[in-house]
Amino acid sequence: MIRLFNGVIYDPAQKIDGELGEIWIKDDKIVEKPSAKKIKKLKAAGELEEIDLENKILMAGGVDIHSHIAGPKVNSGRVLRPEDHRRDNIARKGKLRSGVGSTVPSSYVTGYRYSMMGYTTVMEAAGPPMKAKHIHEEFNDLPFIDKGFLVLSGNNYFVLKFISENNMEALKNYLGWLIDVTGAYALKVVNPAGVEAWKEGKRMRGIKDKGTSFNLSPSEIMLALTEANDALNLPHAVHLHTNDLGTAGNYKTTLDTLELLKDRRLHITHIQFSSYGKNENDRIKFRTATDKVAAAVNKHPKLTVDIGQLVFGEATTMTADGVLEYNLHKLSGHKWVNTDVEMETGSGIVPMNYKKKNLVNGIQWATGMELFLKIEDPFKVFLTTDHPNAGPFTAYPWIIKLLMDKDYREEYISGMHKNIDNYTDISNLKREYSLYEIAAVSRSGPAKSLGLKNKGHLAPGADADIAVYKSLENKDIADVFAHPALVFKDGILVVEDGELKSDKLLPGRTLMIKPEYDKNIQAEIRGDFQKFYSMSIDNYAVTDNYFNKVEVVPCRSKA
Amino acid sequence: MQVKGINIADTFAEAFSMYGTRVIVTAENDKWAKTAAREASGFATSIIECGIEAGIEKKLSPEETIDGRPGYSILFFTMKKDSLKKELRKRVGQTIMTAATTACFNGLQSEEKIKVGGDIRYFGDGFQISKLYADRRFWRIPIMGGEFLIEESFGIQKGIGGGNIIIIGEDQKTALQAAENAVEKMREVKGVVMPFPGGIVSSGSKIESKYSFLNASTNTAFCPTIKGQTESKLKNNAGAVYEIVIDGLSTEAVAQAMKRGIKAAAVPGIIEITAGNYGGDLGTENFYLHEILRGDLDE
Amino acid sequence: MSEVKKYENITCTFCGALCDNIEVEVESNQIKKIKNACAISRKKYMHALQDRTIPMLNGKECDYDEAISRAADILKNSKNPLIYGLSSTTAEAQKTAVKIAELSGANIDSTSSVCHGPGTMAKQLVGMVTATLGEIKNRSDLMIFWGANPVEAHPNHSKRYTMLSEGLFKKNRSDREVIVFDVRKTPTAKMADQFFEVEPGKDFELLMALRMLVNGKEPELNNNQIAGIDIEDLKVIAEKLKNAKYGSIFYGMGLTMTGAKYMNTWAAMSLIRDLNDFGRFVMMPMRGHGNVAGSEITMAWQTGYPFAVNFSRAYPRYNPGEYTAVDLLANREVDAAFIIASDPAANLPHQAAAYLDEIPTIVLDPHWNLTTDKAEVVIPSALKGITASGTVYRMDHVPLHLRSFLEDEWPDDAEALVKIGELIEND
Amino acid sequence: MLKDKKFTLITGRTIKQGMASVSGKKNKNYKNETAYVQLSSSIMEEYDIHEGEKVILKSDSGSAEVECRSADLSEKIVFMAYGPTANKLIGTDTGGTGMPNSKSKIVIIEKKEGSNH
Amino acid sequence: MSKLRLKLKEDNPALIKRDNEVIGKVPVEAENINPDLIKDLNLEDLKNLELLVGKKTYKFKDFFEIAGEPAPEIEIYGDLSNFKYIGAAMTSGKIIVDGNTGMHTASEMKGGKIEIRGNTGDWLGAEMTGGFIKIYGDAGHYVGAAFRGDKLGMNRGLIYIKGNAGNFTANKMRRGEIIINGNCGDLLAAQMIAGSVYVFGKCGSRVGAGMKRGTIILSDDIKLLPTFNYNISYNPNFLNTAYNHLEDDYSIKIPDYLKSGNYARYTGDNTELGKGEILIWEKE
Repeated sequence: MIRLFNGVIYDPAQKIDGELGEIWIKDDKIVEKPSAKKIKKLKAAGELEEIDLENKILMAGGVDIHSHIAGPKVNSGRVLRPEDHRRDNIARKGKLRSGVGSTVPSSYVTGYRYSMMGYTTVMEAAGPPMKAKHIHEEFNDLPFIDKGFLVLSGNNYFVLKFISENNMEALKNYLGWLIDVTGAYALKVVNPAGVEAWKEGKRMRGIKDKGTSFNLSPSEIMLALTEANDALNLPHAVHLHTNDLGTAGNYKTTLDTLELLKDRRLHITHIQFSSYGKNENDRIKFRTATDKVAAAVNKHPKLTVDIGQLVFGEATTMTADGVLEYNLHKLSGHKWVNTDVEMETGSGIVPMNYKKKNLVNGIQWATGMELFLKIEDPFKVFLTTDHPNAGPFTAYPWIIKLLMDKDYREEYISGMHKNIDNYTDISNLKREYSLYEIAAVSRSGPAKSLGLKNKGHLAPGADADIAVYKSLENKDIADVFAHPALVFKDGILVVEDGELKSDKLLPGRTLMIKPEYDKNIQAEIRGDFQKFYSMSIDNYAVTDNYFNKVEVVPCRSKA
Repeated sequence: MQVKGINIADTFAEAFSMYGTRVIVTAENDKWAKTAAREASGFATSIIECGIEAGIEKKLSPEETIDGRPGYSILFFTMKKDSLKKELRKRVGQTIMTAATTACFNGLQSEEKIKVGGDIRYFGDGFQISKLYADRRFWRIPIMGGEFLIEESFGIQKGIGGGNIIIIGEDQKTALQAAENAVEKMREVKGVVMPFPGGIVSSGSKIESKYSFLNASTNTAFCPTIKGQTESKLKNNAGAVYEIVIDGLSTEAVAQAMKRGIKAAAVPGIIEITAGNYGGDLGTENFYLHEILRGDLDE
Repeated sequence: MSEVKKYENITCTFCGALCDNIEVEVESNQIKKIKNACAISRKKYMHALQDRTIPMLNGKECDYDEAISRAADILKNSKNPLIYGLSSTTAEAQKTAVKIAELSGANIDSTSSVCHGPGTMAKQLVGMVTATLGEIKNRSDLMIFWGANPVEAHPNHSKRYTMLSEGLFKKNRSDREVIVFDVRKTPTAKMADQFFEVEPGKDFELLMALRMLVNGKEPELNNNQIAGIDIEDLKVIAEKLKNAKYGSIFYGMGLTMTGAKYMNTWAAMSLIRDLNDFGRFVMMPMRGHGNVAGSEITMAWQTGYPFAVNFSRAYPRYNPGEYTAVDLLANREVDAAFIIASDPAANLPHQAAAYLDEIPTIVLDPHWNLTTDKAEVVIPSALKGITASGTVYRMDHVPLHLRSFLEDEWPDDAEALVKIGELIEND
Repeated sequence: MLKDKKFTLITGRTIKQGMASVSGKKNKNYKNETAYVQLSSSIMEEYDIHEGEKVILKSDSGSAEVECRSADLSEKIVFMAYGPTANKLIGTDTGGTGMPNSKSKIVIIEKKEGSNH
Repeated sequence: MSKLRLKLKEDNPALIKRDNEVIGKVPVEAENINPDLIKDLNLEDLKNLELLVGKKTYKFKDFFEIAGEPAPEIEIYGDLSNFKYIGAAMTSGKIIVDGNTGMHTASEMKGGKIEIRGNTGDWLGAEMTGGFIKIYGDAGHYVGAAFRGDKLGMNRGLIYIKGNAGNFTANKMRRGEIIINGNCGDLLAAQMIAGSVYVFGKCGSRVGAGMKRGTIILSDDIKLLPTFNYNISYNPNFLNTAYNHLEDDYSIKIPDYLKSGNYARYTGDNTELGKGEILIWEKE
């Protein structure tokens, strides 16, 4: 057993706000403090390791609800950008495999760098079902973190077919089957109807119009999917990438979506990209529209969001929203990858460089910051950069500093475009996040939203995924969060003094769910599948050989 | 003090600190280089009405220019950096770029630079091409006659404007000949130009006027035809007075030019050689004629 | 006496089309019947169990473990080894090969560098617009084959995925227009609506001229022709390209190996990119070997780079032309070679392959081939998709799981590689 | 002179080469299927080559003896199936790209000494 | 001025031998041959400077006979054609190699001078940002180019090659000057962004493919891509300036015939920005 004592504990899940205390670890779990007798026995047997944290900050391991870390699109981004890796090399060290970093790191390095920030659980944000085996293959080479993937299901042929036939039962069963056979964790919906429209060479606007050969509006699709998601009792809500993402004036679409789904469980991801106002007559069309969006978020009872905070510097945008990437390519002239995935989804990739002095980039940055500061409940808003879209996840410590230190934020804004205040109100926001709130947005909140009962907190029964940070006194906040004093994964010390220990390459778990559904659905879709897919349905499922270390997370108990 | 028997007044020329630059204009042949240089330095006698002062410094052989063609160096002066840039841009754009076969280069290596070609390039309407050779950037601007090549930036430095000598002769012919002699010698000095027509000022001026709407007027004290009507600095036998105004890139160059000018102007028939000043309070630099001639500065 | 077993939806690993609808009947650990396979595939299955390698050291039979341990020694003791091949093995083996490369400070390269690697290099310049094969089957109204001859190289491709397939929106051959560009009238060209004979090595000029026309500009002409095709024809082609609702181009080594090499593909990718301003248009490399796509995929997630990777600094570096097999061998820069599931002696330029005779060479392959003749160490292995399972990636990067349906005497590639890796790592 | 006429050697797949390559690389059939050259019939006529006759192909990287077969080809190119014979003619210079000139090698055709058809 | 002299030992750890016969050479990574690093070392440290031979590490003393003393000027003797990265990223000082060098010579160079009195490999001066490279013999492919996937190649500085250069010379070049006295391979200045390239010998195919801006000056006629337009035959005055600058600042001999007569001006690549130019000297 391990006893971590003299830690200043921040555990919002248990409402512990900076209390000095201790936690006990047995194997890979946090446990109750043993009896005095037991402790004595452990000590005598030399089976108790006691670590004095000397008033350091003690938090659960970080949980990232949305990040692109594995699978075909990420890997295509790696191949696309040798220039992204060339100057960021990580040599083999001990048992640690080599790799490359920067915005699209190799799989091992992705694991290392999350772990080295004290993160222990990450959700791959978008997986095409047909290529799910690839994601799981990469997961097995993605060490130190637990991960799952969100399966793309908003533009899927069978989804659209069953919705247009108003066959909710088939829809539910199909989605259950899809999650089951692909080893997914939750449903991801990207620009519903819009992805199919892009494949058909059409464009959509808003959520009301029907525009594809399936004759469905985004609204109809979202209503059906959120309903099915609840019917399946999935632990996480529908994870939605809104329509019209990235365009000026899209806050209206976002508000329409929130109104449409006002009583549904919902997670809106990288909401920063969905909260832009529009200046019709200005050369700069963009402005922030965070007042309205934050108000709607604050009001919605079953909603969580993550930000997708923009980070200045190199990024690699990648999303299933193919038309968005086409637009980014036209705008930037940068290289562009698009992959349409039959019957299901698509994707696009465009490298970007966000510039601090660029006004539009500055407005995007401010949009994220404002949402962080205007959304009141830290259990509703989560820290992400939509890695590597708005920037790499390695910027989290810097974002934490921006949130916690108003003076630093103001100083930072003063180095941005001189007209930034005409388009944003970030300069007027004085709120500073506390460590308690940081713990909520980076751990407890996302874990709760994902329905991960063992994650994001330090109560007995939780996974022994733990991060210990140096106390903030006289230290740079970003530096503290970038270099944890200690990180435990599954109760094993993996990071010490900001450095990964090189004596083991600890595999993380693959998180998945097994919802209940009628297995006859496979026979029901077989005909169309065999005709219109290019592979056999019998070869579609991700078989057990792809799973190395799996944890099946229970679905919600039936209401 | 006397030079070759000619009296040199014990006074000083009062001059001002100005910003100056050297522009090299080249062309296919001397004819077009000269035409461009003259146009560029024309109507640039005094900043008061012309906005800039300029003159041709030197004719350059093809061996002396960066593009191996005949050329001229021209010096330009204004009081402020901003106006130098503005006025130069106008002149280069209107008189050099428009002149057939020309190109235009910086002729002054200095720390401080103003962008000239860098602004004129936009005339190319997007078809301009930049070339960078050993840290010097040039712009190629397509024009009807072919291509106009101009350097992006021109070196500027603090210089002197308004050094002068005044030559008082017994008659117009003698005074003018003396002045011409002076100008010819002064032109041998590197780094100076005499911006007035032919290097000579026929109508000198004083500050103030009887008319409230004017702030300068004819230099009554040196006008020979009214010496009986007004307070005059001229002796009775004075028949004509010519002034030579000197702008230079350095104090030394201006002094050197004044010295050569005085010596060359000291010919029989000259009554006195003096200099103009405002009492010494306005200018930044006072060139005492006796000091210059004593060789305190050089020679 | 022995029971006949039937397997359905088996994946053939011969070419990058990875048909996964093969039916096999097995009796007494022998393949008795094959359905749905193309002519090549049929031969492959029927011959699979013949000409099998055995462990060899310097031309003499040895123990399997002896061969494995000698292989590990060679890699350990060399200064600059080359690991090459990989396109006909599983992702599991490819992954492990990368690990061995890392452990032994090797150069690792796949046959990609001499087939579709140039397309990947072009992608790194301009990006790529592509789709899975089913998407093309379902939607494509204009199909172009450029320097590609699937009828001979991917015999079932047209039936399963393109011209002759049944799709969601496009039902049959008459729903699609097919154009072939090639230097010779291939069997594929004979199936097309139109064939254009391209002057050899002039694909680049042709593609660039099409880019001009598509964007409303006139290319400069000498004799009213570009690459041997009349400008008036080209104008018609450009209009067709612009009017396609969902066009597709399949390109082969007729594009990647000729003239401007990867810049050919760059030009094609740029054209396809431009065409998405009018309708939708996608492209697809006609990947040759069964899992050559997988070799790029696995290498990329582990190292960040698709092929031509060097590990002498214990971290990956990438540079085709420097760390590619032909260059390393021809320039005599490597002092040992490990050939995995490939036959460079047959497939690489003669002088490059000949160097394998001079340095210690290890071959891991289930069958004898021309390279095994050059090997100091021969390691046998199981047959991918027949006696060994594993993952393969189709030309459109769709992963497929191979199921084994026969027994084998030898472990598979992945297992052999894991053993070698352990010997090096635990040294 | 005829011998100086230059052709672009195109190497590529044929279905028979494919079938042979999976039926044992050491079998004679594989060798046969990769050791012939296809020429346009007009070139055959010009060179006075008969179907099945053996000629020498030469490039600046090597030479190979191959059997001739006529085919529907342009007069600028000759075609060989991928394989060890064709690779005797392909050079190792990749021009910095890693890819040899497998489809753009310039070759000349020489009749075999004393060949007698 | 003091100098450091290095002489390559004939028998060295990079040789690949079979039955005592040299059959090949393992590449040596020699980025430590850099005046910035060497000038301040003492002799002992210099002897122990590392050279990577394949995956194994050796020392300077294993490869070189050392004479003189550590100094900003380094002279090297021997055939270093398997030595990569000589002078890479150097900012000052001078390297003279009396012999050949390998790939990446002076890549990412920032300043100083390097002179190779023999041939050099691929990627010479790739992504350099300053300095002067002079090659007496031939260079390989990708002279002054951008590395794989990168946006910008050479960005300032000057490369002068007295012999020939390979393919992709000036690939994605952004600024600076490349002068090739001999012939040049294919795809000269492909995807060039700006800068100047001069070829006084013959040129391979597809010059300027995909170029955006920049100037290519050729003394010999070429077959242009269909994506270039003819503009004019003229004598561009700026070339006088350019040639004088090359002769005066770098002592580069410009063939006299190029200094007069007309050049045909082509612009393109019209599939890209179309603002690049190819100037081809016209024989009478």
